[in-house]
Amino acid sequence: QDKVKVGVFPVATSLPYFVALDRGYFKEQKIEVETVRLIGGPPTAAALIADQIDAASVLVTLEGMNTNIKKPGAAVYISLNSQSETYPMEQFVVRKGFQAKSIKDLKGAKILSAPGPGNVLMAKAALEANGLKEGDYRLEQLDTAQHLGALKAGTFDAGYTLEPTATMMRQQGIADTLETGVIARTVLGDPKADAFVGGGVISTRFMTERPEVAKRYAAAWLKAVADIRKDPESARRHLLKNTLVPESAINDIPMPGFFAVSQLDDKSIGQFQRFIDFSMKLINAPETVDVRKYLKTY
Amino acid sequence: MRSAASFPIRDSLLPVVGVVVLVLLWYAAIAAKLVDPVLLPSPWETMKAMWTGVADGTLLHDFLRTVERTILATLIAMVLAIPLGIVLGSWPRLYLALEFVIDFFRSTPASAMFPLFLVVFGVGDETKILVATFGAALVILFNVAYGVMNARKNRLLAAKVMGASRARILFEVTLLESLPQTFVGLRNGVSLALVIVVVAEMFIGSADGLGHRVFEAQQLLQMPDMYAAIFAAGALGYCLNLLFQVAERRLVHWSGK
Amino acid sequence: MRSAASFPIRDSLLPVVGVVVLVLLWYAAIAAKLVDPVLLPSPWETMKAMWTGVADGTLLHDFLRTVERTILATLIAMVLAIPLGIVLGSWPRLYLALEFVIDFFRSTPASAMFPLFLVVFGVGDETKILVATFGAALVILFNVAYGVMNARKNRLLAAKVMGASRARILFEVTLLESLPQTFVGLRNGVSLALVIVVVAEMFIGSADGLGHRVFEAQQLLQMPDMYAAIFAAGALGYCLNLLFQVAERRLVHWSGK
Amino acid sequence: MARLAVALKEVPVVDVPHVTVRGLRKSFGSVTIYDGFDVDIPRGRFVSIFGPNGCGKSTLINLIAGLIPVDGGEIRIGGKPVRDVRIGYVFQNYREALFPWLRAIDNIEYPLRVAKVPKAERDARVARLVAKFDVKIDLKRYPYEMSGGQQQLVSIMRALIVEPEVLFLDEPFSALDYEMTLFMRDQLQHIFNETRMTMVLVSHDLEEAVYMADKVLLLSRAPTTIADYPEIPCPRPRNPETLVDPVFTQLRGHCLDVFQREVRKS
Amino acid sequence: MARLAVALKEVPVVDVPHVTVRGLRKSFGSVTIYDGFDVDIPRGRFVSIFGPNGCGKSTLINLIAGLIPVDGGEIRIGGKPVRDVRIGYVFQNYREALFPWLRAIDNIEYPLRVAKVPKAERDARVARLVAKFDVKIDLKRYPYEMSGGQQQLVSIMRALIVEPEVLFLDEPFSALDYEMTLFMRDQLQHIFNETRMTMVLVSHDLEEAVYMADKVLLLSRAPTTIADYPEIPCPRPRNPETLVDPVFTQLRGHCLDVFQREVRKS
Ligand SMILES: Nc1ncnc2c1ncn2[C@@H]1O[C@H](COP(=O)(O)OP(=O)(O)OP(=O)(O)O)[C@@H](O)[C@H]1O
Ligand SMILES: Nc1ncnc2c1ncn2[C@@H]1O[C@H](COP(=O)(O)OP(=O)(O)OP(=O)(O)O)[C@@H](O)[C@H]1O
Ligand SMILES: [Mg+2]
Ligand SMILES: [Mg+2]
Repeated sequence: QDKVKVGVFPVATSLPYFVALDRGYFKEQKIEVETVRLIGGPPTAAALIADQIDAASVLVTLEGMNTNIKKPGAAVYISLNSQSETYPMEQFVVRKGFQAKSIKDLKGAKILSAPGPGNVLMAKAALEANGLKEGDYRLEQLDTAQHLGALKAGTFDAGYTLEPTATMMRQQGIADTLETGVIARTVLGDPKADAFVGGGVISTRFMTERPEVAKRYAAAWLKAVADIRKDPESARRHLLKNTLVPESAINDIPMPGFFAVSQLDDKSIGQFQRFIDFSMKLINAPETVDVRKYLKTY
Repeated sequence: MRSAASFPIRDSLLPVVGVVVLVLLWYAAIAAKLVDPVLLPSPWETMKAMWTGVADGTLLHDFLRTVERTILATLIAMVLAIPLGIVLGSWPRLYLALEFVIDFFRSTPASAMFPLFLVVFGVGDETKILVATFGAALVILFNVAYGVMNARKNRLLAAKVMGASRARILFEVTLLESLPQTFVGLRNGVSLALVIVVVAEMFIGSADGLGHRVFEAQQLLQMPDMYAAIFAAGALGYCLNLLFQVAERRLVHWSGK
Repeated sequence: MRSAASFPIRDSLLPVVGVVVLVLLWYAAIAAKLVDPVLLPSPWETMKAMWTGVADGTLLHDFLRTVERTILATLIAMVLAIPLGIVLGSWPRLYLALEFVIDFFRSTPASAMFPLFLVVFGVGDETKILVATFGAALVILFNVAYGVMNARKNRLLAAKVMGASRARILFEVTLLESLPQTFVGLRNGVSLALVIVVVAEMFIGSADGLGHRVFEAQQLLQMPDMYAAIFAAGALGYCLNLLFQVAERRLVHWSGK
Repeated sequence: MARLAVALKEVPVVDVPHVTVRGLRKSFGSVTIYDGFDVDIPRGRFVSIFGPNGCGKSTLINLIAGLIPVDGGEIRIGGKPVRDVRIGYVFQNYREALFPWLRAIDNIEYPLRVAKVPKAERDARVARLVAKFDVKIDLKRYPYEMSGGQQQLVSIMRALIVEPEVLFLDEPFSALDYEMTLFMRDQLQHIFNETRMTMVLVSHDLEEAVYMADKVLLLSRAPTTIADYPEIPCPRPRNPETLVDPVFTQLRGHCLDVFQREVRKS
Repeated sequence: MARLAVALKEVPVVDVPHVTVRGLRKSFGSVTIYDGFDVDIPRGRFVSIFGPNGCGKSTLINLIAGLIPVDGGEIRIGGKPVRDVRIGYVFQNYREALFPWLRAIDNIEYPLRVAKVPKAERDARVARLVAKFDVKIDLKRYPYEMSGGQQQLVSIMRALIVEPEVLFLDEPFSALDYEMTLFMRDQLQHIFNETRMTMVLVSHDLEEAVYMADKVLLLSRAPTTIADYPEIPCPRPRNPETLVDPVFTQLRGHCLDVFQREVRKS
């Protein structure tokens, strides 16, 4: 039994971890995982840099690659999560009662955004791509937990929000989706293209110090990814126990597309590179990274 | 000085009056439709959520975890801060040297310190407890040192003239002279420890605790559950305060006389 | 009682000593590789980040916005809490009735109150200021009421016997008797206001302010910037504390005598 | 108990009660200090209270002045409850009765501010009082910068500035020096003769108590009763001659006897 | 200035200085209290300090006892710095000198605890002292539950319990009743006669100051100088007889003269 410490953010994008855990794939590989609950990117990135975890169930690629600029190899992706119109995740929503049919109609609206420079800048880029300039709207970032309340109370008219918040908004009749696949459309020019916004990571230290264990960990992980691709309906039921998704919403919760790194072709990797380059420019990073260096095929 | 007769309500019932007024205001806010009922549930719904949480044991479990962390943090803070506060207070030049650093960290939001603590102490439970310890210790330290420095000099002189050693004076006179202020620090400190523990449970991430509960309920827009958890935190804070208050009444019987 | 000669360092330089010790410890932590240098940059890098932020005006802007919010929150809190504290303190039965509610909210993490305030007051600047006001006011209230209740009775009696009205006694005697404690409350209050403003800027979302700066830097893993902003917040807290301390030294010249 | 004074000399003044205490009850915890205590303090007269430590002298004048609540009984001043009467009070614990945030001179002036006397008159009255007491200390200092005696002097001046209806003095000279004590006694008597306000003095100095008083209230140990309440019919103004007046010496001796009998009882 | 006492009667005892004060300087802000002040307090003798309010009596004994720092000059007790000497001190402000968190009896016992005396002996010594002073009050009470005089009594007992080398008393009887004052004077004299510890008494009662003392230190107004320092050669134990002894009355008169001359100066 080898011990592996995994930073886990309890959301739908961490699904492979829950599947591997619940279906005993880690056990099969004689791996005992220790779940460390971490809320969001910064604690996860810090824990990876400080070598306090060996792997993370999900890390946004922007944050992961940014981490790799600071400390090369802190976050190496073994699987990637795609977001697009097919796999809706980030999206623009409008509250009930606000007249808007597309993003262009958001002129003069008060818009909230998921927090963090990555989200805010992406929202702005999307708005700009739709011809809305700074000053045509008011955009403020807000913790996603507040999105439902803020739209419900009418403090905001529209929002650039994430799943599963958007689904809950629709279910509770608070807001409607305006456009999904925002990143794919804005960055890659095709809403159906795969925007690899997140993924499962392990650290280089884990990979080099315990290569054999890392390999078994990856095997369990990728088996779960394959399960999800094969039968997403049964896989998503694992969210029930492990995340906040309620029973009533379990079948409506959108999920990203899960890809093992080995499945990516050159075109996909090129798109991934484009997305990362675009993001790095958005956040004014001093340099960009070669994504291939931080993709590990098992 | 007024006789009890002019107030028909018994003293022990007074806190209840305050609560009743609060609940009535709450109902009034709902009746006046100041706030959407989804976002601000009625006291009754909140009570129900609290009851359910207690009955199925989940609220109780989270509550106890938070209690555990808060008490641990406060105890460590006390053990560290009270002696240090006495030393600093009775050695004003040392206090002067450290005042900047103390006030500096006292004014730094504990939540801004999370990253540093995460990095130094890791992602476990210890970190949450230690951040809370840090915050509470600074408050206690400040108050103890302040109490010691502002202690009236007469009794210290009396002890000095009786030949008491520096240490004796410190522990048998200065400490007691500064007790009222120390208790203010303890009450503020335990409140702060609770606040930080809850915030850490919310934002660093945790598998249990009231902060975790608030966070979850918030994510799911389960407002009655959220307020139930918030009120559980408030009630906990009140009880911890009360504990120190009772201790103070017993220990500082001479205060104001 | 020791003569100044045994301490060659001038009093005014003492706070610098504290800071130097802190910076040395920091360097030591880095030298000992206790923490990954990415996560804990050197003091020098942090200084550079601070300097860049000041030079290009962004840090200064964020700093001033936070100052503005904190001062506004503290002022409103003072205006609300001091009179109320005096009233509560001089009318113990009223305090008893509200003590539960006060301690309750004092123990409720301000960040847990964000949702409620957001819902009631919206997401504007007012909300951040009001949550901070709420937190600071409770602390001030508690300390003022406490100071008033624990004021030594002799001087109140003296004023009473001179025929001073209840109001006069309240404002000309009780208030002054409780000033030392009130200042403790003010110093704690302004610190708390700052903490809440920064946390609100971090988590409610904001376009500027030190909290926003900390949050952004944290998201982008720009540690020198993050610590620069945190230290700016700490320094701000220290200055605000100092302000009240100077005011106290001038106003409460008799304390401890 | 025979009213010794009445026997000695006819008193022309008919006493009108000013302060009336009826059925007074007061306990601290389990210790009963007063239990059905009656006393009258006549208007415009000077009453000294004399008794052993802890018999309840301070407590009595605190009760009369309304500073601590009675457990039972009734206290009236000129038929009115005390809160409607302007009284002066010099505290035994002068140190904690002065306001440390006011300079000595502002402490003295404070009761006039309470009485809403205009600034100009306030200044004039303080100046007059300072002149009368021939004060040499710097009244611009704060109380905590003064010696015990200086603080007590300030405390006395503060009580006198308002010309109260009744003046209570709780060991007002205990920290004054010899010269100052003699001087203050004279001044107090002078003010008494001028204004004829009712004065109540608690003193541990028997000579002083008898010298100053029209009547001496001799108290027993707690639970406190009146041991005696003799008239001191010596003519005013009193002066060092009074001290050798046989009436004075006889009364002083009588008071001492009563006091010692009471103290040694039990 | 003629040493009157020496002229009157030959003193057999040769004074050995116990407390020596040389070139003492002390100011409060701009007010100079002492500027080059010298005095000797002889070993095993009783010295009374007498002077006008604010002349610096409390300040002097505070300086000697090391409670406030000197601005200049040297003070030694038996050749040693004060911190190496066991002294007793009864504060003028007795109210703030007792520990409110200790019961009266524990306050009295406290100096013995400091001196690490074992429990049994502590109890025995307190019991002896209580018996000697014939204390009738309940010593289980806290100071704030006692009258002023009771607190002062406790304060005096606390100072005496350790049998100090030098005992300083700053107006120790100011709040005691008549009987108690007489009794305490007797007790103090008794203890002095038994132990011959050096005692320094500040008093505003001239009769008391002279009655108790071997030497009376008469101080002038600040900046303070010695106005006179006469011997009081009346035999011990002193008793009411002493008060009519012509030597006594003459010395008392002399002291009063000196005092009044000093006070009226300037
Ligand atoms: N707050 C209190 N709590 C308990 N007992 C008290 C309190 N105040 C006074 N006493 C008791 O009441 C009695 C009377 O006290 P009071 O101060 O009136 O005495 P007094 O006659 O003024 O004595 P003194 O001459 O010493 O000033 C004393 O025995 C004292 O112990
Ligand atoms: N802390 C202080 N600050 C300023 N002045 C002071 C201070 N303490 C004492 N003084 C001044 O020093 C002088 C001497 O004070 P001290 O208390 O020694 O007088 P004293 O002789 O004991 O008088 P009393 O008989 O009234 O007790 C006084 O004029 C007083 O105003
Ligand atoms: Mg008294
Ligand atoms: Mg004095």
